[in-house]
Order: sequence, then structure tokens, then C-alpha cells
Amino acid sequence: MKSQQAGLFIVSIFLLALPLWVKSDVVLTILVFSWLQGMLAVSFNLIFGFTGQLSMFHAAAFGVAAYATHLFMQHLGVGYWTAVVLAALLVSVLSIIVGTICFRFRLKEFYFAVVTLAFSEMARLTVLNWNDVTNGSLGINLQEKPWLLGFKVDGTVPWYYLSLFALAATLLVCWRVVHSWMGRCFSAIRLNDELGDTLGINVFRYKLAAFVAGNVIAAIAGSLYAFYLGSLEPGFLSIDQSLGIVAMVLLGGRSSVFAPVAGALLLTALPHLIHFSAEVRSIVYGSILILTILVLPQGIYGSIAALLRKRHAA
Amino acid sequence: MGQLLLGQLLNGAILGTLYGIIALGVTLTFGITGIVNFALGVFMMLGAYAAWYFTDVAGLPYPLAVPCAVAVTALAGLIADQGLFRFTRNNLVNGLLVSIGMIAVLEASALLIWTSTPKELHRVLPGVFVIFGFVLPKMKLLVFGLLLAVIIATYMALTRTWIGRAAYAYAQNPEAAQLMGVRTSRLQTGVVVYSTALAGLGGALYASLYSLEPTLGSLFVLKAVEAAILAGIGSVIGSLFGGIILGVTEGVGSIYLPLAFRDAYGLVFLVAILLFKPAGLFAGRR
Amino acid sequence: MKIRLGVVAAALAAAAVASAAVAQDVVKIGQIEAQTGTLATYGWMGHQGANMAVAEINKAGGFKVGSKTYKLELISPDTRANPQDALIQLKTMVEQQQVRYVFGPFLTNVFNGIEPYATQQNGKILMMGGATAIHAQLGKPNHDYLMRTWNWDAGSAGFGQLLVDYLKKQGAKKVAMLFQNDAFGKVAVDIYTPIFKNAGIDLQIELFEPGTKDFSAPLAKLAANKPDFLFPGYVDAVLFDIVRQATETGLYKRFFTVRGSMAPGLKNKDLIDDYIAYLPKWFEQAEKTEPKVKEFVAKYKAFYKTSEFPYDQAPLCSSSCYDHVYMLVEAMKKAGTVDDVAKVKAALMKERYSGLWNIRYDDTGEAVFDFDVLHMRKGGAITATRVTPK
Amino acid sequence: MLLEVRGLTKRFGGLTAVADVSFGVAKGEIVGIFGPNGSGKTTLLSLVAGLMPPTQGDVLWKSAPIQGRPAHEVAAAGLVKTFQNPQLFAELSVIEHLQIAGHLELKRRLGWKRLATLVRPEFGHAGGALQARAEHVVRLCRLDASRDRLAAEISYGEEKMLGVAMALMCEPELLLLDEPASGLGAGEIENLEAVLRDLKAHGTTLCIIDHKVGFLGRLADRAIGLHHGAKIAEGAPDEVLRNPDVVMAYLGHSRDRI
Repeated sequence: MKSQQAGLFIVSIFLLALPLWVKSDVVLTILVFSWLQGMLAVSFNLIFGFTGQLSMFHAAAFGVAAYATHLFMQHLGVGYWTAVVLAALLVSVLSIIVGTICFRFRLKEFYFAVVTLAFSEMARLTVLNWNDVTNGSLGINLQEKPWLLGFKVDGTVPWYYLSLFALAATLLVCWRVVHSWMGRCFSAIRLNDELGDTLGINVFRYKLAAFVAGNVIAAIAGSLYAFYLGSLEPGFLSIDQSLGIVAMVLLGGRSSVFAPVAGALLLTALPHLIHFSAEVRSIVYGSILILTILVLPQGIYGSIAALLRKRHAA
Repeated sequence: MGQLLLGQLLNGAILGTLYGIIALGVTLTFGITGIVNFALGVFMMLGAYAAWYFTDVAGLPYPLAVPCAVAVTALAGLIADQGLFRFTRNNLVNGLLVSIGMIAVLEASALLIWTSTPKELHRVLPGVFVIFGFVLPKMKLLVFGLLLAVIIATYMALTRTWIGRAAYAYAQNPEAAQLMGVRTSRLQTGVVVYSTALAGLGGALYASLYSLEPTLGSLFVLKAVEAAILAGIGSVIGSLFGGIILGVTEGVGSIYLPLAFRDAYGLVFLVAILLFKPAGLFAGRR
Repeated sequence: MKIRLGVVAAALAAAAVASAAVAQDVVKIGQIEAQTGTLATYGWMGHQGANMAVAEINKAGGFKVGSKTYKLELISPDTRANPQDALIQLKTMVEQQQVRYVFGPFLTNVFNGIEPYATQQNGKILMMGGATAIHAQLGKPNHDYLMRTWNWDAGSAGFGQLLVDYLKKQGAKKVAMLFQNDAFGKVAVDIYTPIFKNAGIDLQIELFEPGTKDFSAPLAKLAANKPDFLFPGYVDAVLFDIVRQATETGLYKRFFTVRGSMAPGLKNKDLIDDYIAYLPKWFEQAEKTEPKVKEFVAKYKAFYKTSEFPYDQAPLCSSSCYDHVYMLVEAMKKAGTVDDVAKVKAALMKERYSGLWNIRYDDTGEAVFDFDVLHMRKGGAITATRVTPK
Repeated sequence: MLLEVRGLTKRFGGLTAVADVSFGVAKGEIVGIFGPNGSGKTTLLSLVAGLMPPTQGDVLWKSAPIQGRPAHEVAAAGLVKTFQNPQLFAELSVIEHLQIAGHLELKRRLGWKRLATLVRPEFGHAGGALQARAEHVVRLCRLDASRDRLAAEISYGEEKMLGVAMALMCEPELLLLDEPASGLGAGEIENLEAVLRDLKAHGTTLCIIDHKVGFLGRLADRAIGLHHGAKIAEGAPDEVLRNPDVVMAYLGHSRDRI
């Protein structure tokens, strides 16, 4: 345990100090996107890896919040952070509705995935076609940047710290939840929900709790992402986005709170590390995905952990 | 307006059988190997391009090109199964990711070979029928008939032959079937290859109706999965009706409601059905 | 003393410039386009053409600016139509690869994603893209870096107005517009609604989801109002299907398009009465009449070692492609610099280039070039009118 | 009466699994329900525990109807069921099972305040008490040797015992045991009996179903015979076991012929 804490401390210091000596805007940009995508992956893993529900609603939570933040700022005249809170509230209400429908009717596994995908698609089509409000397929340019503690968060380095902080907060929250009695309820639901039920665990309530909590974190990630990128588009809510998140979690490893960040980092950086022509790169990318799943079925973290355990035993 | 409705009922049903043939592959693969093979979409694309290649480039007559295309797709399916899907049996999520990886690889390869210029097969069977004032291309009707025949033949084979019953028994209870002497790995490979062949057939027939581009399968397979679930995964005859219901919902939906939401109409229907009949409309039927 | 200091400073500055010039004898062009995915057509053709021009110029020994000879290098990653990837790629180009000239993007969502960063680089880069969204940003403060390489449908030099006028002459009273529901689809509706309204033509609009292949429902629905012309859009991938299904059922015999190739019309020529299309260039015909085009087609086949020339996609070369590489080189020569993007832009704005197209830029930095209006009649006979905007 | 079942009926399509069964369980007693395989015992228990809604009839818990209420609410009310085929969390260790099963007790102790332990774990002193209880139950059920092994790695007897142990963590007032002795060796059954007697001594009411007559006969204060879903006898275990209908049901023919 002590060595783990020491490791965590060293990694934190390293990441905090990184912009002091890494001056490359490109590297920092990749890291900002990785941290924000990491938030998505970690929060998705709360629903998927720990509670066992393959949600396809994550892109919708992400995208709806991104749009909502902008719209609240514009139409209610509130500041960025208030708008983020309102957007997170909106997403939690949507998640409660979608989650209640799915869990009340006891949709499981693939059925759950498909129904959440259906709701996600409806959200996307609404954003795409509600032209007066969302500017439809043309998207929206976001000029504003958030203010934090009297500083305007503009430029890559401030965003690096903001996104790192947001990711750290996400990890802390998820870690606390997973290693608490609530996390035990999640495990019970994932592994055998009927047994959990007879042991007095309100399966519906904790499924919903995981679903809403995951989506709210995704919502915050969406609000940050859009304002870092500086634009909104309906593509935020696309199926590809949800599938990308699943890929990140599986690459990183779903049995750990931290591991999906590795997947997010890998999948965000990978396209910029392989220098081939477009088609060949796509082929290489797909092959890496396939090979990782076949060779490391428990993800990077799971495989390393298994290897270490083996060594330890030997 | 009645004529418009009738036309869309008919056209939706025809389009629905195309969804249905892929849905059948989805259903069979899921029943026997426990994964949802999204890569069936790219096998469909492969079948479509193969049919185009054999007719318009190699100069074979279309009726000959279709079986060739199906054979090519089945072969590709066999290779994919032995090289990849064999390792993801009964692992839904890993299977899903391997299919996504395969989609990336095969779509990019298709783009490399055939570019993004749409390919359009020459008219195989020009001409139209007029049914109560609704004009229906002959080829569409032919495709409808062929797909219907294949789906029904598959249904018959699954219910009347030994191998079919073995497959069905396996889907119901793998352990018992194994004890009864069903050779699992062969059965699984056989079903995966048959499913890809069905996708190839769907693609080859698709090629006679629509233009081809490398991404054609991705959207289609989503519809097929919707259809399979709508019907209740595991039901052969259900995948046909699931496809038709989806096709008709979209067709009729887009004449009375905004076209831009077309994809949502099927989804709304799907959600409604799953909520009130969670195992699908044809749950428990073969 | 004062003078001396000035002299020293000038000498130092000159030395610095000289050493910079020595270090850099390659001019890099970055290309920000989607080369895979559903809208890859645009990026793909742009890459084919630009790549070819770069190779040709380098093979000829490069180009001379001042006393120095430069070669070109094309850097063209694939954005996959993803703004996140595009932003990282643009930053890589600007920061690590010292790219000053950026071709693209063609896609609006990609442009929106990189616009904030690109605007920060105002004065350091020159971005020449075809995206619809670029039109609205031209001439805005801090957007001096931006030029749009495609002509605009509306406006005095626009081809949209001209085509609608032509349509009116053909007796059009009701037009049914069936467009893909994406960025350009939406813009097209915004552009053409007033043009048709002013021309007194009734316009009915339906938008469909990208990826749609069966148009039976919208075609039947639109036909209920008995339009004279169908106005489908906007890429060949859907035009083939729309035109085929519209003609097969006999519901429509007259078509009007502002994007895409002639191929969908020609494929169904016996079932079509009129197929009126805007085309940046009708390559099939131009190959016979214009030596430059003939040479381009031959060079393309040799360069890519293919017997098939992409006639349908070649018109897309009118934006951020082959000609534009030559134009850029020309401008750098005239400006006498490869680094000062403001001077190069000024030279570009003055340029009257004559390549595959006759291209110039208007005051805002938007391209104006000659184009073809094609009118195919039943059986496939095409009359082409070359239009040179004033 | 702690539990009262009145006219409980469950039909699956045309099949009647439980037909008009009524009985009561008083505080502190051990009631044995027995009948041959397929006599509807497990269905009856599932109906009582809220795992499925009955077609007809009432289940009264402390005089309040609970039929059709979800299982977790029934469990929270103090009525906990074990499974005939051990239901476990395959990836978790024995002690983790008991920690999960401690959820109800945590909820009873902290109520909504348990959410605060997510923010400030030191508030979770109840957690310490629960941990101590889990350790106690491990010893009680003689699972100490397997404390940290995964559920997938322990023996069948231990699996069944773990099922009982989890139910004990819920601190039930009435424990419903579904064939706890089936598949166990003689030593394990002895062990189980000792645990159950200990429970009774501490005031827990038990309702046990089994088709093993001997085991139930030793333990139960009162017995109920079930056949084809219907109650065919009720009374002291010895009496019920001698009941000709019960004998008939078990052996398929009258006792006289043995």
C-alpha cells in the first residue's frame, strides 16, 4: 500500500511539473485531450466495468452537456461554471429518465446497450435538427473561455492544469465510490444481481446511481472539452464517440479505476504517432485494436497486473 | 395519400428483407457464439464490391457473379473466424471491439483499392411493375423474392435437418448439446461462415439496387442489429419480420413525419417493443 | 555612435535572415483534410492533386525565390473528419514542422474545431480551404490568414443565381430540393431558398440523414406536389441513388444539381429529359478541347500508375488542389519571400492564374474561377456553357 | 405470527407450481417444509422472498402484506432467503461476499448518512463493526480457512455454507433456507446443523425446505408436507412424516408395501 501511495505521489508530481519542461504545444494538447477523454473513460467504467452495464449513452451525456453549457450561458446569461452545473443537472435529469426506463424494465446486457444507444441517437438527431437552437449540422463556434480564480483559462498550459485537475477529481470520486460500500453494491450487481437483490441491495437504485454518476462526470467532461476545442458539433453525440470510449476502457483495463486513463492516452495519441498514408494508418489502427483485444484481453492494466501476480507467485 | 402509404408499405417491406438477411446473420452468430458481429456490415460491403467486380469488371453475368461474391465473402468469413473471432467466443464486448477493428481495417482496404468514387452496377434487370399506381422496379421485387426464399430456406434447414437441430439445441443449451455429440468448434465456425455468406448475399443483391462506397455496411449493420433485437435475438423467422417492421416504420415514418428523423422512427419503435416485450416480438420462436 | 549601432543591428538582422534562409530550403505545405470516412471524397481528391503538383515542381528542380532554390514538401495527415485530431495535426504542422501554408479544410466541423487556434496564428500562417464555414469568416478581424479556394453559390460572381435564372428560362415553376442533412446541406438550403424565392420559383425542401440509400419515401412524398425539377444533393454517393430511383420510377424527368459529377445523369440518360448541372469543369469534354487538361489527365495516369482517371472527382480539384500549389509558388516568387505570409497573400490576391482553371481571388479572399454549366438532354447529348464570372 | 401465508398460488402458463398454500411461522421456531423434487418448494420460497409475484394469495409479514414487493425490500424487512444452488459472486473472495452482505446492516445503522461516508470515511465507524461481524460469521460458519479464497475456488460445501453466512450477515429475523443440506457430506451437515441450532438459540426464526427427511426431522419444531404444489400435511415432524399422503408422495406407493 505504501509503495502504491509513493507511486501515486511521484506520478502526481511528474504530471504537475510536466509543463515546466515540456514546452511542446502539441504534446500538451494531446495530453489535454487525453485527460478529458480519460474522464469519459473513467466515468464510463463506473457504469460498465464496475456495475456491469454496457451503456451507449455516454456520448449523449457528453454532447448534450457541451451544447447545454453554451446555451445556458447564452440564453440565461449565467457564467461558465454556473452553466456547467446546470448542464450537469440537465444531464442527470435525462439520465434518471433514461435509466429509470431501462432499469425498471430490467433491460440487461446487449438490450440495455441497444436501448441506451437508441436514446443517444435520438439526442443526436435532436441536436442535429433543432436548427434554431443548435445551429444544426454547422455547429457553433465558442468564443468564450472560462474564468477560474480570477484567471482566464486560455491557452494550452492553463487547460492542461484544469483538465488534469478535473481528471484527478474524477479519479478520486470514482476511487472513493468503488472502494466503499457503494462500490461493493456495484460489484454485487455486476456479478450476480439476483443474489444482490435477496441480500437487500436495491439493484435498481444502485444501477441508477452508477448510471447517473457516470453520465454527470461525462457531462462535465463535455462542457470542458467543448470550451477547450472552441466549437460544438453534432458529431460529439455520435456512436463513434461512444464506441471510442468503450475501446479506451477495454484497452486500458476495466478492472481498475485508473487503467482507462492509459487507454484514453493511447487512443488519443496513437493517430499522431503512426505516420503512414491515411488508408494504411486506418488499417494499422484497426489491427492494433484487434491485437490488443486478442493478446491482452484484460487490457493493458489487467495484463500487467496478471504478469506481476505471476511473478510474485513464482 | 393512400397510394403513397401503400407504396411505402411495400417498399419498406422490401428494404426490410435486406435488413432481415443481415439480421439473420446477427441472430445466428449471437445464438451460437455469443457475440454481436458488427463486422457483418463490412462483409456485406465485401459481397457488394465482389458482385460489382465480377459483373462489371470481370464480365460475368450477374446470376453467376452473385454466387461467386457469396463464395468470396464466405471465404473471407472463414479466415476472419479462424484468425480472430475464434478467440472471442462468448465474450460480447471483446467480440464487439474486434469487429470494430475489423471494420476499420476492411473499410480502409476497400478505400485503398476502390477509392471513394461510388461504384454503380449496370442495370441487371431494368423495368418496373406498376402496382395500384405505385411504381416498383422489377429488380427490387426480384431481390425481395430471393431474400425471402433464402431466409425461409434457412428456417426450414434449421428446423428440419439434423445439423439445424443441433445448432438450435446448442443455442438453447450448449452443455447438453455437447454431451449429445455436437462438435462445438465446427458448429461455431460453420455458423459464423454461413452468417458472413448471408451478409455477402445481402451485399451482392444490394449492389444491384444501390451505389457502392466503402462505408455502406456500417450503417446497414446497425439497422440489422436493431431488426434482430426487435424480433427477439435467436429467432430466424423473427429476423425477417423484424427487418420488415423496421423498413416499414422508416418508410411510413418518413412520409408523415420529418425525413431528417428517419433513423429515429425505427429506434422509437424498438424501444417501445423492448419495454413491453423485453425479449423481442418473436421471443422463443425459431 | 547612433549610426554605428544601427548598422550593427542591421547587419545582425541580415545575418539572422540569411542563416534562417540557409537552414530552410524546403517550403512545407500542410494539408488538413479527411481522407477516410463518409466525406473522404473531398480530401482524397485534394490530396491526389496537391501531391502531384508538389512532385512535379520538385522534379523540375524546385523553384527560385530571390537567389535561393526551394523544394516543396506536402504534409497531409488524415483528420478522419474529427476536429480533435485536426487541431493536434495543425499544431504539429505549425509548431514542429514550420508549416506556413495550410491547404484545407473542406469540412465545416473540422474548420470550426481548428479556427480558434488558427486565428491565434494570424500573421504566421496562410490557410486556404474550401469549407463552407470559411465564407462567413473571410475579412473578419484577425482572420487575414484565411482564404477560401472555392467559389460561392450566391452573390454577384456566384453560380447559384445564374443557374436558377437558367432554370427559370427552362420553365421551372416548382422545384423539389432533396439534400443531405449536414453542414453543406444546411448552408445550401440557406443559400438557395432566397434565390428561388426571388426568381418566383416554388421550393419544397426535404433533408435526409447521411448514409440514406433508399429514397423511395422522400421521392414519393415530394412528387405528390408535382415539381418540374428535382434538385438533389450533394455528393455522388447519394446522387447516383437519388437519380436512379427518381428516374426508374418515372416520377422525375428533370434534374438540377450544384455539386457532384455528371455521371449520375449520364448513367440514366435515356430516362431523363433535362439534367442541368453546375460543374467546376467537365473533364470528359475539356480533355478534348483544352491542352492543359489533356496534359493533366495524362500526367495523372502516369503519376499514379493507373489507367483510370477519376473524371467524376477531378472537378473537386478546383479547390485547394493542383492549381493552387502552382499559384502559391507563383505568389512566393512574386512576393520574393517564402516566409512572409502577408506578402505572399497579397501576391496571391493580385494573381490571375491560368491553369486547369482561370483563378483569381475577390476582395475578401474568396476564389472566383470559370466553371461549366452543363445541360444534358434525353439520350445523353450535353451542351456545355463555359462561364467566366466578372 | 411472524409470517403468514394465505392461499398462495402460482401458475406458469398451464402449470400450477404452488396451489393455495397457507401456513404460518411463529417467532423463534424452526419450520420444515418438505416434499419430493418438483413439489413446488423452491417456488413457494421464492414467492415468499419476493423473487417473483404470486398469481393469487397473500404473504403477511408481521401482519402487513408483502407479496409482490421486490426481494430487496423483503430482505430489508428481515426476511432473507438462501439459494438451493449456491449463488455467489465468482470474482470475489469469501470475506468480500460477507462485506457485500453487510449492506443491509449498514443501511439500518446509518440510513442516508451512509452517503456521507463516501466523503469522509472516518464517519464509517459502522464499517468497523460490520467488519468485526463479518469475521465473526466467517468463524461461526467455519469458513476461516477459505477466508481470502475466491468463490470460484472453494468446495461445494463451502459454497453452500457461504450462502448461509451471507444470509446471516443480513441479520434476518426469519431465514428461509432452500435445501441447505443437499449435496453435503455427513460432516458438513453436522456442521450446518450446529450453526442452525446456534441461530435458533439466538432467536432467529428459520424456515427450511428440504427433501432430506432425516435432517429436517431432527431440526424442525413443526413440519409442512408439500406435494404437487399443495399442502398435504402439517404438524409435528414425526406426525407429518408418518402421514400416509406424505409417504405416498415420497415413495409413490403406500408404506405398507415396504
